[in-house]
Amino acid sequence: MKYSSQLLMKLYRSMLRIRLTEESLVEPIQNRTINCPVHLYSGQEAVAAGICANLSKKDYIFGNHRSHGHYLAKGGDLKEMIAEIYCKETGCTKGRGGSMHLISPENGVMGIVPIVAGTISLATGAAMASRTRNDKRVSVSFFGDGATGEGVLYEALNFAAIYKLPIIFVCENNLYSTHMPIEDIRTDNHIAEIGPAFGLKTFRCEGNNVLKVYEVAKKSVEHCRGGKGPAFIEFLTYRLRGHVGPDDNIQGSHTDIRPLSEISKWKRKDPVLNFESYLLKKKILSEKKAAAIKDELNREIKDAHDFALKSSRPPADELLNYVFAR
Amino acid sequence: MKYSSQLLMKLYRSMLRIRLTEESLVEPIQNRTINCPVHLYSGQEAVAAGICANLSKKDYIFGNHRSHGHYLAKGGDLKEMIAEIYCKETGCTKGRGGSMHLISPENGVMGIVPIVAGTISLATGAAMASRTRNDKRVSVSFFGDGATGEGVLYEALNFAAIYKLPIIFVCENNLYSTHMPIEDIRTDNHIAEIGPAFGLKTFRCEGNNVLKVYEVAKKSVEHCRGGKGPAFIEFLTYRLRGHVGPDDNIQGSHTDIRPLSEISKWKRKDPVLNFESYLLKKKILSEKKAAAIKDELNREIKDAHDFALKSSRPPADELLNYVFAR
Amino acid sequence: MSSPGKRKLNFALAINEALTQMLESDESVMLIGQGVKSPWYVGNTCKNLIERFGEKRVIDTPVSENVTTGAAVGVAIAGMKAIVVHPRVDFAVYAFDPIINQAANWFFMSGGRSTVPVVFWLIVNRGGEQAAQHSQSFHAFFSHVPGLKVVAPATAYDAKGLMIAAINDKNPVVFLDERWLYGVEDNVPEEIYEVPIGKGIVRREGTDVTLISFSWLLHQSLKAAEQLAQQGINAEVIDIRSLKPLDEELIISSVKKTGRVVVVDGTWKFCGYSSEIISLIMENGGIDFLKATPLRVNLPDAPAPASESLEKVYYISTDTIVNSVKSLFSK
Amino acid sequence: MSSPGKRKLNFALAINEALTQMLESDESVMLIGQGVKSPWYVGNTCKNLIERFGEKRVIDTPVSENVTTGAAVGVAIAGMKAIVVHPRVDFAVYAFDPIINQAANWFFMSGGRSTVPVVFWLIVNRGGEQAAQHSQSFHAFFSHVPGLKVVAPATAYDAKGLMIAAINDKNPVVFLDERWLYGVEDNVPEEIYEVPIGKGIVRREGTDVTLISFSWLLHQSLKAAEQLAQQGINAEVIDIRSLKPLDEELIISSVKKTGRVVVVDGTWKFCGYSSEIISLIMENGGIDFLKATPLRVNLPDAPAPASESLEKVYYISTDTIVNSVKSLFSK
Ligand SMILES: Cc1ncc(C[n+]2csc(CCOP(=O)(O)OP(=O)(O)O)c2C)c(N)n1
Ligand SMILES: Cc1ncc(C[n+]2csc(CCOP(=O)(O)OP(=O)(O)O)c2C)c(N)n1
Ligand SMILES: [Mg+2]
Ligand SMILES: [Mg+2]
Repeated sequence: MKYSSQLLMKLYRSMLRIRLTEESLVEPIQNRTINCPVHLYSGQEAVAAGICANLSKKDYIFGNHRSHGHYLAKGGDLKEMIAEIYCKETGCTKGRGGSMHLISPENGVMGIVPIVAGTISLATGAAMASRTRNDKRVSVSFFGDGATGEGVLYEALNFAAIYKLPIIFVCENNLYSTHMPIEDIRTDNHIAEIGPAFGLKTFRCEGNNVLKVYEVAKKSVEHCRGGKGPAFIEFLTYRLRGHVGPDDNIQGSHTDIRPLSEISKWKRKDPVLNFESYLLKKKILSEKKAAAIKDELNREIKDAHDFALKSSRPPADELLNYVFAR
Repeated sequence: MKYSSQLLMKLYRSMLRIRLTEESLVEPIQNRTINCPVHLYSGQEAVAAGICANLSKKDYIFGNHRSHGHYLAKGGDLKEMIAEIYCKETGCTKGRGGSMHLISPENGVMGIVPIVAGTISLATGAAMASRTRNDKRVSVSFFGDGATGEGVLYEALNFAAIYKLPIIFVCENNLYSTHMPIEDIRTDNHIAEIGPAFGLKTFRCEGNNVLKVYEVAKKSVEHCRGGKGPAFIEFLTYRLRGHVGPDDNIQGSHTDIRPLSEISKWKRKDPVLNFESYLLKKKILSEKKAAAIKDELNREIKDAHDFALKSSRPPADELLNYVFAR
Repeated sequence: MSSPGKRKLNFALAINEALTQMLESDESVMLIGQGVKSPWYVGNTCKNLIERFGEKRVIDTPVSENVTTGAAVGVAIAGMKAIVVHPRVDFAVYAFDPIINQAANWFFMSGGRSTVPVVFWLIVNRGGEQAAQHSQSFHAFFSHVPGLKVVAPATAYDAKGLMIAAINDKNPVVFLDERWLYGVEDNVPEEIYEVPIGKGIVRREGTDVTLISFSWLLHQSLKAAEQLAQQGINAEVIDIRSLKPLDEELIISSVKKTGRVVVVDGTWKFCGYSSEIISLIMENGGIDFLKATPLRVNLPDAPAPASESLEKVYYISTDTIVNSVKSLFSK
Repeated sequence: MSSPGKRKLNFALAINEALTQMLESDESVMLIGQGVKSPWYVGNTCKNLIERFGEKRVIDTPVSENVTTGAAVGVAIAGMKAIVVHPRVDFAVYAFDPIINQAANWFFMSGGRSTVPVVFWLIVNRGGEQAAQHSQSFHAFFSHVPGLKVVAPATAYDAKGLMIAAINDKNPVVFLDERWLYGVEDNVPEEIYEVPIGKGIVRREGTDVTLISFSWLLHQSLKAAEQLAQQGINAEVIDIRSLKPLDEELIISSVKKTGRVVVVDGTWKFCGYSSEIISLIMENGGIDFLKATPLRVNLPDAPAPASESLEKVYYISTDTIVNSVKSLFSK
C-alpha cells in the first residue's frame, strides 16, 4: 500500500497527541489533583489512530474504561476530556462521569462507559439503526481481551452476522485483564478464532504498527460500508502502564503482576517511537519538525489542563439535573 | 466398533421407552387433563439414550424445557415424572414445577428448568465440584440450538476449557428454536465450530443414529473422565412434534412454521423406528420380542398415568413449604 | 367504521394498533424482540407488523436477550426510537445490564448529552402451571432504579395510550403488561393519543376506603369494590398505571378523603411496590388522616408454583381483597 | 496473642479470617470470583487464600460474571458450599439469571429436593468518583425476591459471624458489604462463630426515637445519636444486619417504645429497603403507637455522580440524619 505523507503525518500526530495527553495525566494523578480512576492508553495508540483514520465524523464509536485514545482519535474535544478527568462541570459528561465516561455525539463518540463489554451491544444497536436508515455509517466497538470473557460479546457477534450489520468489533488484546494474564483467562491467545465461528470477516493483526492497523481497518470499513456485514479484528498490543493509574504493575512491586522483561520487550515495540523513527528514516519527518509538533501538542495539552483546573466542579444543587430528559 | 446385543437392546429399550412415554402424553394434553406446558422429545431419543448409556448413576446431567428424554435415559423414575407432568404432589418436584422442572438427584439428574441456557453454567459448576473433589464424575449439559444464542454458553465453554472441567456440552440441533428456523438465528448451521474456538474437544454428529451418538459420547466421556478437559458435541436431529404440545407446527396451520416435506423427510430418519429395523434385520430383535417389549413398556407407562391420576395435587396449605431449606 | 371514542378493542389489539400507528407515522420507530413474527409467541400484539413494515424495522431475534436489549438501547442512542419486547419478563433478567447499568444511567452518565428513547416492553405471565421461572414480576425493582420510567396499564385504552407515550418519551420506559389482560376490552379511539406518564386515575369514586392498584388486579379491585358496596362499604379505586413517576397527589388526596387504604399489588410483598405507597402516605401526614392501619395485599413471599391447586392460593382473588378491606371496618 | 474476645481486627481481615477458617475446617467449601488472587482487587479479604488452599478450591476467574456465578450455584447443587465474590455489585447484574431465576427459585422448584448453599458476596462501592456504574446497591431487590436471604454487616464481628453463618446456611445468601467498612475495627473472637441470620441488634439504647440502619450508615447513625444526645434527644439505634429474614420483633418493640422512627438506608428511596420497614411498622399497629411521622433517609433518586462536589451531597451525612431526627421533635 502507498501512503501520502499527509496521511502518515496525520497518523503520527494522532498517536503522539494521545501519548502526550496520557503521560500528562501521570503527575496530577500522583499528586491527587485527579482522583477518579484513570486507565491510561499509552502503548495502544496505533489501534485508535489507525482505526479512526478510516472513519468519518458521522461514523460511530463506542468504548470502555480505557478509551481516552479512542475519543481523541475520533475527534473528541481535548479540553472537554481533560476537564472530565478532573470531574469538572466543563467536562464532556459535565463531571458526572469522570475518565471512564466520555462522549462526543457530534463527533460520533457515542458512548464510553466502564462496565466491561457493556457497550458492545449498544454499538451493535447503533449499527442496526444505520442498517435500517441505510445511512452508510460504520460503527466500531472497542473492547479489551478481558471483554472476551463476557457472553454478550458472542451474542453480539452472532447478531451482527445474522443481520449483516455495519460494525467492526475491535478487540485490543493487550495480554492482561486487570491482574489476569491472558493465559489465565483463555486456553490460548488466539481470540480471533471466534470471528469465523460466527461468520464474521476476521483479521488478526499486530497492534503496535499503525500502518498494519490502518490497512486492516481500511479493509474492514470497506467491507462494512459495502453492506457485506460485520468484521472482527484482534489487535496484539500492550499497555505500557499497569491496569489503573500510572502504576506499572511490575512483578515484585505492590501490584505484583507483570515481568519486567515483558514490559521491556514491549517498550521496544512502542508504536509511537517506532513510527517516529520510521518517519525520520524515510525523511517524511525531521527532528526539528518532530520537536515542533511536540511543542505544539504539549501547549495544547497544557492549555487543556489549565482550562480544567480553572473550571469549577458541578454545583451541588444541580445533582438531579440529568436523571430524566425532558 | 463392536456392540454386545445387550447394549444394543438397552439402547433400543431406552429410546422406545422415551418415545412411548412422550406419545402417551398427547391425549391427556389434548383433552386438557395435563395443563402445564409440555415439550415433547419425540424424534431426539437417540441423543439422550446414546449419551446416558455412557454415564454411570453418579454422573450428573442438567437439562432444559425439553428434557423428559434426558431424565428417563439417566434413570429418573417414570411414575414421578408423569405425576409431575400432571402437577401432582407425588411428582418428582412435588407439583411445584411441572413438565419443565424434573429432578432426580439420586440418579444424577441434577436440574432441569426452562430458562434457555440457564442450566449450562450450573452444569459447569457441578463439573467444577467434581474437579475439586476429584470424584471422577462427568457432567453433561443438554441444550438446544436455540441456547447457542445465549452468551452464557460461551462463557461456560471458555470457563470449562480453562479449568479442564469434566463436562460435555451437548447441543441438540433440531433446526428450530420455537418458531425460528436455524437459518434465521445463525449465519450457518455449523454450531460445532464454536467448540475449537474455545479449545474444546469437539464433535459434530448425526443425532438420529443411536450408535453414532453412542460412539461420540463414549469418546467424550473418556476424554472428560481422563482429566483432559471438556468436550462439545453438536447433534443434528429433529423434533417430530412442534415446539410445545403435540401440535406439529406445519406450514399452513395456525402454528405456521415447518414445511410438511421437511417433517416427512425427518420422519424417514426416525431414530427409534430405524434402529428397530436395524435390530430386526440383524436378528438381534424379533417382531415378537419387539411387541412384547412394547407391551411391557406401555403397561409401565399406563401404570404411571394411573398413579398420577390417582395422586392428589399439592395441598393448598403447603404453598410455603419449600421457600427456604431448614 | 365505528364512531370515535366508541370503538371497542381488546388490550392486545390496542397494543398492536399503537405499534402499527407509531411505525406508520414515525419512520424512526423500530420494534425488536423474540417472537414478533411468530404466530403465537407474543399473542396477537405484533400481528402483521413485519409484513407491513419489513424486516429492517421489525426484527425477530435469536434467543439472545442481552444483545437484543442492548441493541435496542443502541438504536435509541443512535437517534431512533426503539421498542424491545420480551415475551416473559423472566427472560429479560439476562438483559439487566443494558436495562439497569446502561439505559437507566445513560442520560445522567452522559451529563445530559445523550438520550435513550427506548421502551422495554416486558410481558408478565401468571398461572398456566408455568411455575417459578415464567411467572415473576419485577415492578418494584424497575421502579427502584433511578432513570427508568415504569408504566403498567390495565385497560385497552391505557395500553394504547401508554405505549404511544412510552415510545415518544425521551427516556427509557419499562412497559409492563400481563397476558391475563390481553382479552380485556374497552373503548379505544382510533387516532394516535397519549396517556400521560406520571398520571394515575380514579376508576371508581368512593368515600370509605381507597383501593390502590394497577394492571390485572385493578379489575379484581373494581369487582371487590362492587361487592363491598353491597355490604355498605363505598370504596374508591385508583389505577396507578404510571408506577414511576408516581402520581403522588392523586393518592394522597384520595386517602386523605377516605382515611383508609388497601394497596392491591400483584407482586411480592417484601420491599415491594405497595410498600412505597404506604411509606409515601405516611410521609405525607398519614399519621394525621389515617383512620385505620394501611394494608398491603400481595403475593405470598414464595416463588410461583406450578400446580393449579397452589396457583389458586398463590394468586390474589377478589375475596382476599374484600376481606382485607372489611378487616379495616371490623374493629 | 490477645485474650479471647479482646482481639481487634478490621472488617476486611475479619472476612479473610472467616474464609480462611471455613476453607480450613470444611473441605466442601470453595471460593470463586474475580480478583481472589489479585494483590489489590478485593482489598485484603482474600489474602493468602489461594496460596493456602490451592487453585482448585480458590478460583480466580475471567471477566465472566454470569458463568462464574452460575458455576458457584452448580458447585452448591453438587453438594459443596460455594462463595462467589463480585468486587462490585454492579458487575453482578450480568449474573442475575443464576441469582434470581436459578438460585432463589431452586429449592422451591425442585419441590424441596435440592438445596443451594451458596453465598453471593457482592461488594458495594461508594464514592471515589467512580460514578453510576460502580456505585449502585440493590439491597431492596435482593430482599424482594423470595428464596434469597440477605445480610449486610456493619462491624468486623458481624462480618466474620455472618459470613460463616451464610456459608453454613443451606440457602442462597446474599452477603452485601461496602468498601468503606473495610477499615472498621472491633473485637473479633479468634474461633469460628456464627451471627444468626434473621436477628438484628440494638447498638445503642434510647427512649425518644428509633434509628434503624445497616451497613456503613450504622456508624453514621451512631454518630448522629451522640450528637442528638447532646441536644437532649435520646436515640435508640438498631442495626438490622439481616435484611431478610428481618427481625421484625426487634423493630416493632423498639418503635413501640420510642414512638418515633427514622430509617437510615444508604440506597435509593423509591421502592427501597426503608419503605419495607415503614410498611411493616404500620401493619403492626404503627397508627396506634407512632407519635410522629415515620421518616426515611435515603440516597436521592439519581444515579451516582462522579465529581466529588456532587458525591458530597449525594451520600448521606451525619448531619442529614441529625436534622431528619430533629424535624420530628420540632413541631
Ligand atoms: C462487568 C464488569 N466486570 C468487571 C469489571 C472490572 N474491570 C474493569 S477493567 C477490567 C479488565 C478489562 O480488561 P480488558 O478488557 O482486557 O481491558 P484492558 O484494561 O486490558 O484495556 C475489569 C475486570 C468491570 N468494569 N465490569
Ligand atoms: C431465557 C429464555 N428466553 C426465551 C425462552 C422461551 N423459549 C422456550 S424454549 C425456547 C427455544 C428453545 O429452542 P432450542 O434451545 O433449540 O430447544 P428446542 O425447543 O428446539 O428443543 C425459547 C426461546 C426461555 N424459556 N428462556
Ligand atoms: Mg486487556
Ligand atoms: Mg431447537
